Amino acid sequence: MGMEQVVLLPAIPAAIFVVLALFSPLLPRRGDWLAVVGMAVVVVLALAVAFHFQDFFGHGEFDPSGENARAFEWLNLSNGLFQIDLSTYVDAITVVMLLVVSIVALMVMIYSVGYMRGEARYGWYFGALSFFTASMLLLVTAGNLMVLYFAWEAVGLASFLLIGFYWERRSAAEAAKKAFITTRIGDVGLLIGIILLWREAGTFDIQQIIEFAEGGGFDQRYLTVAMLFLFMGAVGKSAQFPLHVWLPDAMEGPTPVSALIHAATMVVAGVYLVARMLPVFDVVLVARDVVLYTGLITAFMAATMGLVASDIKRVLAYSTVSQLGFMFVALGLGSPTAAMFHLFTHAFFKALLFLGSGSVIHATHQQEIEQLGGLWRKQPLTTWTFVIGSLALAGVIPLAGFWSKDEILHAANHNLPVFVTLAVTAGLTAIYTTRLVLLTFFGEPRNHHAYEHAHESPPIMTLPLLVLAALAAVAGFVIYEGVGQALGFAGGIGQLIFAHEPEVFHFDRDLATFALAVSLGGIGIGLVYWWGTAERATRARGWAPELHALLVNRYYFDDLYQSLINYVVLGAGSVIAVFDKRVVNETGVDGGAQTVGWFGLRLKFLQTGRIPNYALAMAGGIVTLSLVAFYTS
Amino acid sequence: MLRRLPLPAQIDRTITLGGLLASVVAAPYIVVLGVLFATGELSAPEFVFWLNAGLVVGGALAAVLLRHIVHAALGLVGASLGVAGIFLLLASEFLALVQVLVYGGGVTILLLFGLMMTRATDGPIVTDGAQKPFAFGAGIVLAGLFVGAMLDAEWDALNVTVVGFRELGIRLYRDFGIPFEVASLVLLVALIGAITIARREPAPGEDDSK
Amino acid sequence: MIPLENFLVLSAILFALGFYGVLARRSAILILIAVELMLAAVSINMVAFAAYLDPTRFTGIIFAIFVITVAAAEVGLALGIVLRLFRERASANVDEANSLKW
Amino acid sequence: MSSNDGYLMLATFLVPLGAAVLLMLTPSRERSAIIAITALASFAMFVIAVYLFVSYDFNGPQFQGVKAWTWMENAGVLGERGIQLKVGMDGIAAPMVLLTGIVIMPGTWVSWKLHHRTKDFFILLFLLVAGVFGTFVMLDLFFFFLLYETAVLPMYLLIAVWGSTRKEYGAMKLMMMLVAASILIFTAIFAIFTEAGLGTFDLPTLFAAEFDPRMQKIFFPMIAIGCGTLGGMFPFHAWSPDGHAAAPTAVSMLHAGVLMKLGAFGIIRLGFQILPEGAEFWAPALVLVGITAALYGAISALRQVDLKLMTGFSSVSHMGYVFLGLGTLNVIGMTGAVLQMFAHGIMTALFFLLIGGMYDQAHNRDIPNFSGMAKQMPVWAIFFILAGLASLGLPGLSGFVAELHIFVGVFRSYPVVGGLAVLTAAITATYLLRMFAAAFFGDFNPRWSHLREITWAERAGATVLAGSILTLGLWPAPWVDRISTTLAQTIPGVAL
Repeated sequence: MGMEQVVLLPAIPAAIFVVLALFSPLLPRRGDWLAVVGMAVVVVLALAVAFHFQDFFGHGEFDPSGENARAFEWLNLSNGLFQIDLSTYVDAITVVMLLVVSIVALMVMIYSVGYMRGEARYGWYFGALSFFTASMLLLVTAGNLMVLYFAWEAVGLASFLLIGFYWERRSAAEAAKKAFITTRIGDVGLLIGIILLWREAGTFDIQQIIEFAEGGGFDQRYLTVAMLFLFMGAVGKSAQFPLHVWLPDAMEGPTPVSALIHAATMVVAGVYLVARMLPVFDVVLVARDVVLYTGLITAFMAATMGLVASDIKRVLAYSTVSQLGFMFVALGLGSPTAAMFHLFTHAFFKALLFLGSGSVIHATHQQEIEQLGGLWRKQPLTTWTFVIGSLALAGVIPLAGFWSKDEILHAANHNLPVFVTLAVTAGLTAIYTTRLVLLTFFGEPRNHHAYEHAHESPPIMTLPLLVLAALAAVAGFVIYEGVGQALGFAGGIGQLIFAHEPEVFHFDRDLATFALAVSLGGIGIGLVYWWGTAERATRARGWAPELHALLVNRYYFDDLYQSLINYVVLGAGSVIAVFDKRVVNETGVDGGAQTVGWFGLRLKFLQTGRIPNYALAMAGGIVTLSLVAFYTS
Repeated sequence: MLRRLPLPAQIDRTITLGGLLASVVAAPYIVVLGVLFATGELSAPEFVFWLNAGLVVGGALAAVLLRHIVHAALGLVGASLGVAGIFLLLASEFLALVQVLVYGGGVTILLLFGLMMTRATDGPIVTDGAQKPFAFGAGIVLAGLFVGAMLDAEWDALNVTVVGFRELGIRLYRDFGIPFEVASLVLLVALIGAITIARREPAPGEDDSK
Repeated sequence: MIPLENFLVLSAILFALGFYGVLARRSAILILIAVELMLAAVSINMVAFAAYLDPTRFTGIIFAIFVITVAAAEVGLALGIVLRLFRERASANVDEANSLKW
Repeated sequence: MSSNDGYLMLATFLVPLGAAVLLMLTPSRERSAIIAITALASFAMFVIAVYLFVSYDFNGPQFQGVKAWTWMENAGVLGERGIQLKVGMDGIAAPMVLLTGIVIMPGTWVSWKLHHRTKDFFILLFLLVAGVFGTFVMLDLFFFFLLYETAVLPMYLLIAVWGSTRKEYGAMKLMMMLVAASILIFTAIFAIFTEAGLGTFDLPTLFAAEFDPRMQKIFFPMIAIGCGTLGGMFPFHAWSPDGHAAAPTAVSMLHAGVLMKLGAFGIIRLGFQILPEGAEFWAPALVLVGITAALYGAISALRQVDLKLMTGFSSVSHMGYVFLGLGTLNVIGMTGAVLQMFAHGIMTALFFLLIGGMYDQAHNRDIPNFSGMAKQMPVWAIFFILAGLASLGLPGLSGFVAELHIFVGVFRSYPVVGGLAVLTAAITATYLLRMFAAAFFGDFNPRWSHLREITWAERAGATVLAGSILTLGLWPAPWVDRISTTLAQTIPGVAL
């Protein structure tokens, strides 16, 4: 498969979406097979793209122009003054994203066949999932910022539709609304950023903008502002501080959706965007620092919130936010290699964790971890795959998470405060992961009804778990040059994705030992506090109730935003609505009418209703006009 | 008020007043005109003009000033006859004829019918409204203005030539054929309209066609 | 020869008298009479102009004919209205008809 | 486009006029005949409008299909080509004609369920449409204004007789404000006619004429306010929410969808094309008014309870974008403004169609009274959400294409205002999503279990409009080409 046909990748699921949206009730099994088969084809094509890509990557310097650039003119106003091309662009970042998106999407779709069985709107679910996949594939293959924005909004819409899948539930409807509006605020920034870049560069083409920026075409301050606006979009989509509030609520959607959209793919769009535009960020280091510190704050804050969350999916959601923070830290440090690597491994183990939690919820209809426990006896497959995923998340050697987190720590090696914060956060990650696993699967069952009800999920759901567990176990090894060569690439991931020059993977023994120690220490703390009946943890809660309350209430961000909306936004709405009613309408318009009415009331004595009076008035007019005519002529 | 003269009973104030007016105002006027004509101060057309002008103005004054409606209507007849004379003087016999026929005949008769049907002679006769002083002022100013304007302007007047019936007919029926037809339509519509307006409204339930 | 001005002044005086009559009278019929006077004044004016200034085409005379025609129609119609008014109000005085105001 | 297409342009307003006459001759008890006539006429208008849009050749001359019939010339103040019935289209009129054709057909369909004086309703409706079409295709100032007023006046009766809620108030306010605004336009038109001194009302001639810059500066605001009132320009928008709320479905559709565009079209035709220097002078004011209206309408809409009032304020906000785009004075922003006129037209028509379809059954439009409506009326909800997404500027739908052009155009001239404009799009998303979440989702309120899905006529109409939304959103090039070439050709200084 050549690079020109890469547009087929989004086109296939898009076509499936149209078919499912219109005709799904008419198809056998509501057309779920269509979505799954289509996705499988996409996976095959993505692999073909990867191999083709490696072909001409092997021949030395990678050349984005020529065969790779593919454009179809969509809009052209005044001979190129304002031109938007539907162009695709494939490079190493794209290839990684293509593989991640298509593989995870396929796994999730297979899993959903079991998970969503018997749901109303079953066909619509697969249609929406296809729509999402299409948008996401378009997003990662876009060679043009406008096309990227197009896809960016489309994934937002898909996310809205899927979070609100159970729209009869008030909470789901509210969550969908919150997600859409919050990301939309970020998108405002993204659009402004894109337009600002266009304003100076005169093009939407990403590579041309990068060239323009590297050639010093932008004013430094101007570019800083533009890139910060652009980053706003990434903050919204990737649920970074301060726009992180929507992601935990987004767990109202069906669990496979959470796995695909809110863990593995859509939320990393922000990371992808910054990685794609990193050469421009490199021109203005202030903007890159903003990326770094945003990521750092988010990573730490989300990890602490994950410590106390009680909903199995919310814990995972905070973990996602936190891990995304890690990726932004890596980008802020100028290492797309580490960020994309972490994105790659994270996608697999986080999807695994979500699907595993889905399996639990499917079996017990319960997602409060306080109500679970002891499930390992009932759901062995789920438990052990979940444990693999958790260890990978905690960063235990040799699972995938270890390698990528190590890379990020390595990138932060020279910046002590950042390094320390990251290390602490990594420890926290291990702690809350352990807590989650222990409370859910081990110890004594706390809710016997749920426990009795539990059973292992059908094979169609466990199969994806196994595949993802395997990937979560081995995905980290691509970092080795040997593995890379075995797969047909010239080297490891460091030679594939890089900012300025290929990176060689440094396995720093001391650093790795330290990281491992942190992870194991975190797991140890977790075991100590939550093993068995988790008495110690209950007691620990009493030490600092204010802190606990702060964490449980998510640093009061939701309350803050809610009151902002209630008092500021809606307040402004009320003020203007009252202004419009009282001042513009009643004073300006009705007031005008009333003034006329008042004069009418005062002057109505002139209207005697007697014709002779009117005739006299007419006569007066005639006489006056005659006088005027006589004396002016 | 004049004391009632010892005259036959059927001769009432109308005749008394008319006779008085004729003897006090009209007679001296005619006498003066006659003397001027006889002495050659006035040519024949001028004599006729002044005679008619007197009739017109006198009639008009009577029409707008007299308090009794019948007197006013008679004033209108007089004025109309005067206007007809003026038309003759302006060499358009046809118009003079029409004026006499339509006004002296039709219009006045119609007005008198109207008078009879509204029984306007009954009761106290207060014919002038409250805005009479304003009306007087407006009339004076307008008259002054118009007369001033007429005298102010300079006309390159030609001689009067007689317009024969023949030429008038050709002009009226050939060049103004369509307006003529339209005018007839207007008359018809006015006729129907007058009937519709003036007819007694059928009481509810009464058959409309009767 | 009589100067044109004579006719014009006569017509102006006649018009002003009619004008006064229309404004000063109460009875609808008297107002009608005054209107007729004004129309006659206009006719004189037009015929005079036609005779003195336009002897070959004499459009003014034609117009005077139309004026007389329309005046006749108007009188008929107006009398209809007066009759109706009288029937409704038991009076032909225009200042007692004030239902234009309510 | 051949010059014979001028006959078709003539047909755009002769067809509805003819249909109106035909309807007058039809007895009102012949319902099926009335429906047949209206169906045929509206379909004919639709087909003609599509054909005219498609056949306009944007590489050709500016005015195409020009046909003129002299009405009055060389008389009094009129010189050669004094007043003509002259039709012709440029690239701005083409999308507007298409818009009218697209909106009138569903508008006719949904009005068939009216049972009160159906015939009279359609007569007035077609009169209105004839005025709208005529204004768009007319190349003579005199007839332009005549038809402009023809489009405005039937509105009073349509609202006052067939409306709902405070209909007399709404109709009266609308009428008074629009007529007052017309006085300004009227004055300006005579100023233009006199100042040109050519004794002609011919628009192409007047486009080419030179006007004194001071005169332009005085009369441009008159046109901007006069036409802007019809276009819902802040602060002369007060008639619009109340008028829309009171009007019957089809009238709301036509009014918000097409008639408001007539105002903006008037500003382009009379303001920008005849008085370019005045426009240049006042453009910053237009930008200010536009952004104020956009924000103001959006923020007011946040607090509206009545669905139609919310849509009405949303219209104020979206029309603000139009004025914003016009004020940029560059080809991108102005193209965006015209695109927005089209996009907002179909989108808002869809909104009103759907609200009407629901209101006819529920007799209630207050958002808090509804909950979980997507359960009872899923098709309705899907169309509604589609319209909402178009309204909040989701890529792939019509609103985005238009808004993008406007944003880009504004950013070229006024970056800060551009930022505010983009922010407005987020506010729009907020009020629409709050409405969706409150009314469509959540538990179903059993009070509404008697409601039925919208009728097939409404579904068909909604499909036509939704199809237009998608077409413009996915393939805007035909619109952009026509509009931008014309703008670059006619308005001096706008080319870049």
